[in-house]
Amino acid sequence: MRRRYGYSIGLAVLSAAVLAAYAGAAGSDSNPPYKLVTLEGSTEAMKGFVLEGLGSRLSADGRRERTGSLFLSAPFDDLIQPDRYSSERNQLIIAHRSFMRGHRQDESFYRDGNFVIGADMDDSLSSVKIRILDLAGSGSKEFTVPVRANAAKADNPLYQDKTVLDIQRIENRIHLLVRGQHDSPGNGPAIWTFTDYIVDKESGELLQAEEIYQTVPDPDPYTETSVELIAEVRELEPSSSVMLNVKTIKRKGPDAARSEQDLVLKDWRIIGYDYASGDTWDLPKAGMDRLKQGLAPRLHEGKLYAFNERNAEPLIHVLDTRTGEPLAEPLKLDRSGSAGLRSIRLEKGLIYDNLILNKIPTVVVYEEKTRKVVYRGAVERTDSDSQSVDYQYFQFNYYGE
Amino acid sequence: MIEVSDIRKRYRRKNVLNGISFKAEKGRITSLIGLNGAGKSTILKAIMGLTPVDGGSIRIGGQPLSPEIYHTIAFVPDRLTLPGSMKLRDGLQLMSDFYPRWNAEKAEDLMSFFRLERGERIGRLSKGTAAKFNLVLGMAQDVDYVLMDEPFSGIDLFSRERIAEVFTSQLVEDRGVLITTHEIGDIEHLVDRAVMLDQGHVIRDFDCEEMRSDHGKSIIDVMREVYRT
Amino acid sequence: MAGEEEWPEAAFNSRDPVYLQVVKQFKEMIATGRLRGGQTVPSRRELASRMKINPNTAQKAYKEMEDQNLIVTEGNSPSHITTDADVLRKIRSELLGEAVEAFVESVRRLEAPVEELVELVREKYGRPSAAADNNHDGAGGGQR
Amino acid sequence: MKTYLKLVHLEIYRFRLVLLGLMAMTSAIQLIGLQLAMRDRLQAIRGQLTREGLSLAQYAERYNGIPLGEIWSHRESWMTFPIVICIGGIGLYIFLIWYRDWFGRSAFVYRLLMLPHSRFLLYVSKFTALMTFVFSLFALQIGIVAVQMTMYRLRMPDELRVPRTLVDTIRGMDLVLFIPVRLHEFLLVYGFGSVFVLLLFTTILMERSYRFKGLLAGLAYTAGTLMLVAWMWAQAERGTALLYPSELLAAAIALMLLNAALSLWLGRWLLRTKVAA
Repeated sequence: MRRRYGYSIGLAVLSAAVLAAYAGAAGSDSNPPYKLVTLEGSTEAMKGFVLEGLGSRLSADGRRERTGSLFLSAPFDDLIQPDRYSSERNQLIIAHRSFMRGHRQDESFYRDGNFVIGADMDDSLSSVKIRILDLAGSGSKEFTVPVRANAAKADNPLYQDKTVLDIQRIENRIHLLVRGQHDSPGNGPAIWTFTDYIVDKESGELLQAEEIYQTVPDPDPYTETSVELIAEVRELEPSSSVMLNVKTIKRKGPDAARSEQDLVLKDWRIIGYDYASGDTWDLPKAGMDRLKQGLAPRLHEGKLYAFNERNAEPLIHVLDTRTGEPLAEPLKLDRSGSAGLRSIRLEKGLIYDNLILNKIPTVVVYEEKTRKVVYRGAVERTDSDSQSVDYQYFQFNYYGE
Repeated sequence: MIEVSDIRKRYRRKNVLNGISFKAEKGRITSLIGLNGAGKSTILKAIMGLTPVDGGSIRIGGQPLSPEIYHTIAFVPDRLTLPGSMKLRDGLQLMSDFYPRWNAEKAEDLMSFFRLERGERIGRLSKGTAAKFNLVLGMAQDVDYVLMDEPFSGIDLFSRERIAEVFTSQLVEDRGVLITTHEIGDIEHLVDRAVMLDQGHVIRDFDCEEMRSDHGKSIIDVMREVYRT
Repeated sequence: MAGEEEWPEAAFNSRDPVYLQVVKQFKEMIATGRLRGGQTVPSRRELASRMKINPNTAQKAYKEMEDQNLIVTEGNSPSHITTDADVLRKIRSELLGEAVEAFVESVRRLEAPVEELVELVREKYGRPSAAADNNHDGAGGGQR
Repeated sequence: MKTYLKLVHLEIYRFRLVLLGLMAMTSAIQLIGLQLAMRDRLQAIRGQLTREGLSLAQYAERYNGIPLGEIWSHRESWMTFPIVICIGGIGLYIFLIWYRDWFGRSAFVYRLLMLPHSRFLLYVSKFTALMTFVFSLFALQIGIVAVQMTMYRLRMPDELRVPRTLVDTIRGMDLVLFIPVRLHEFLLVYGFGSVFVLLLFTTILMERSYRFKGLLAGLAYTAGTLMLVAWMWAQAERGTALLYPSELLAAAIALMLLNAALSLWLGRWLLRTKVAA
């Protein structure tokens, strides 16, 4: 019997053995050979944050997971992959699963102690659907608010794009910051319009549409105005105001590349807008001068933070959004081993600095007021055979509990 | 016994069998006689479950067709049913692997009776040798019934005689044998019962010895009467 | 017991019931003395394979012979030819009668006078015919 | 149970030469491929050393070593080409494992359909045999990578050598598409794959029972299932469906289990009542 069935038994047993060995190897490989080691302070501040790099996802509490090599099973994760913009929503997905069902990718969300509000521009770009979840437990409401084309341009519906950039709630009023973009006649550069649609939270009725700012197309074809929104860095958090970073840039020549050297900054304004009062203001010259040294302005908890992430030793300035005057001493961060690969995050009273410190990917967390380091952690290799971490940049993002 | 009652079968818009009924008792040799295309093979294949029937029923030993029932029945089809690449030795091995009632001694006797070479490849057997090997596969099972489809067609004279001898040996004793043929010559005096088919109908079903004693007619005589017109 | 070679490979005609032809063969062997009274006869299965007939036919032949008291089966010991002299004698005369009757039938149509027939028979019968010789040798050689 | 195993052996035994052929071809091409890739890379580096007057150590310092996974560069097709051939071969044999019984010189299907055992064993044993071929090739591939790692260890100069585990090596190559290194990727790929084999098996039996109409119905159903799963995958990818991605996955798995059960049940019924020799 043995000899005759030898062929099949041999094939099956051999294959099974190799597969078992491979399964063992792959099993022990499921933990990446890296971990985030706490060097100083407590991991409390690092809850929900992850460092991702070299195919691994590390958390301060020691959890480590492989990422990558997923193809067919890649999309089947309820949480949004950690990124700088929308992975905050993972908290909403975890906390309010049914409210978020089917709305993970809505354009904007807002959350405060009492309500979670989501808004999404309708495909026809003519209305915004607002959804309000009352955390006091009385269920959720839904309104549809008409978003009319810009009055002046209503007659020629050239290509239009509208997006809800920010949602704020002030008592019973919901503010929707909507950016409209449509081509100017005679195909000059596009015209950007920022409008605050004010909706009554109870009735869902559109009370007012306040136009905050609109770009004026420049006759010179090589001059463009770019407007970037400076909103509260933490997408969900309330913020009483929002700012616009308006730059008018002239390109040197027709075929000039878009890289920086070929662009000349003709005019640079930072416009603030206060949701409650509706008034707008320009950041005074003093504030602008402080920003001149290539700092990127960020809005956080009503204060303007300015720093340059690509600087080896960035200085974080905290300025008043109206006067541009410094509100506190600038915070000097450690010198990074490799300039340019760094990400700074502003959280409730904390500043997260993800940098390459002495060749090692490191996260340092400062308490803003006291400037004290509340946490310092670095990535370490747990297996000398695996790839070294020196100068390896790890992405630092929020992922959710 | 094998009981075929009113089986029907249409195949490509032709009524191959329309209402065939007959019995093949255990311990007797029954022959299905009919000209080519009379549906003889189809009946055997239906009994063996190889082709489903459109109507009627088949019972073996009172039981409906089921995998277990095929322990008690062997089929010697009119073609070889093992891959040509196999050697005879492998063929015997396969039979003993899958047929619980495979009788290895009987197989040995039959192999020597038919003087077959175990090392030969099935694909290279002559028609006569292949038919003999087919018989070995069928007859070396301790079963109650043996179905044979045209065991003599296209076989040389000497092989025919050898094959006919099998019917007289104890291999056939108290087993039900159902054999189809369209030339009855070789086994005229071996057959107990004859069932004659034409155009998918049973037109004659008689005990051969009674036919001889009552009417003095041989099976061939009856065939001449029936198929002449 | 009749040796292996006594059982000729019968050439059966296909119109008379095979089992009756087997019985007739037995009678001929008894009549010719090749089978003696009391001699045991082969089992049903052996007879079938030697005479190349279907076991059922052999079974039927033995049943017929029992009915005609040609063979006797006591308990489950093998059957044997009867020792009843009358039965044996009757077989001989029966066979001779049948043969002569068939002969008479076939020559009747020729309307030959009886004396001529008797003369012819004496002549033929006195000298063993070539066929008979063949049959004798054949029988010996025929059996394997 | 013994009959089932013997049937599996029979099916494996009948395919053994083709399987050995595929294995030999894969091993030869992949091992030679690595040999060539290493030779080219080392030649290129040596050329660079002489041009820039660097020592190997200096080169290693500046460009650090080259792990096995990255040696392939443009030659990686030497790895994937044999795999595609094997997939094609096994894919074809999904049909041949059935049709060879019907259309071979001998009507082996008579013998199989007449076996005094439930015919469902034919279905299951052919499926098991086919899966054995798939996983034996899978195992062979892992064996080859192991051999390649030793070749790499022997051939690459110490300065350039970057030690990597087997799983890491596979992860770094296109091979990871075929040899998953993550458990649920493996389960999904090979799980869904085997359900499609079942669907195709039943399609074949549909053809055997209802001729062209059956084939059409079977293929339509299989294609429909494929599109449905692809749609679910796309919905999960977009992430805006009413069902969460994990729920879509659960639905897809449920669908596949249902399809497996349906295929097995229908296949069994067809074999029992409809399939003819």
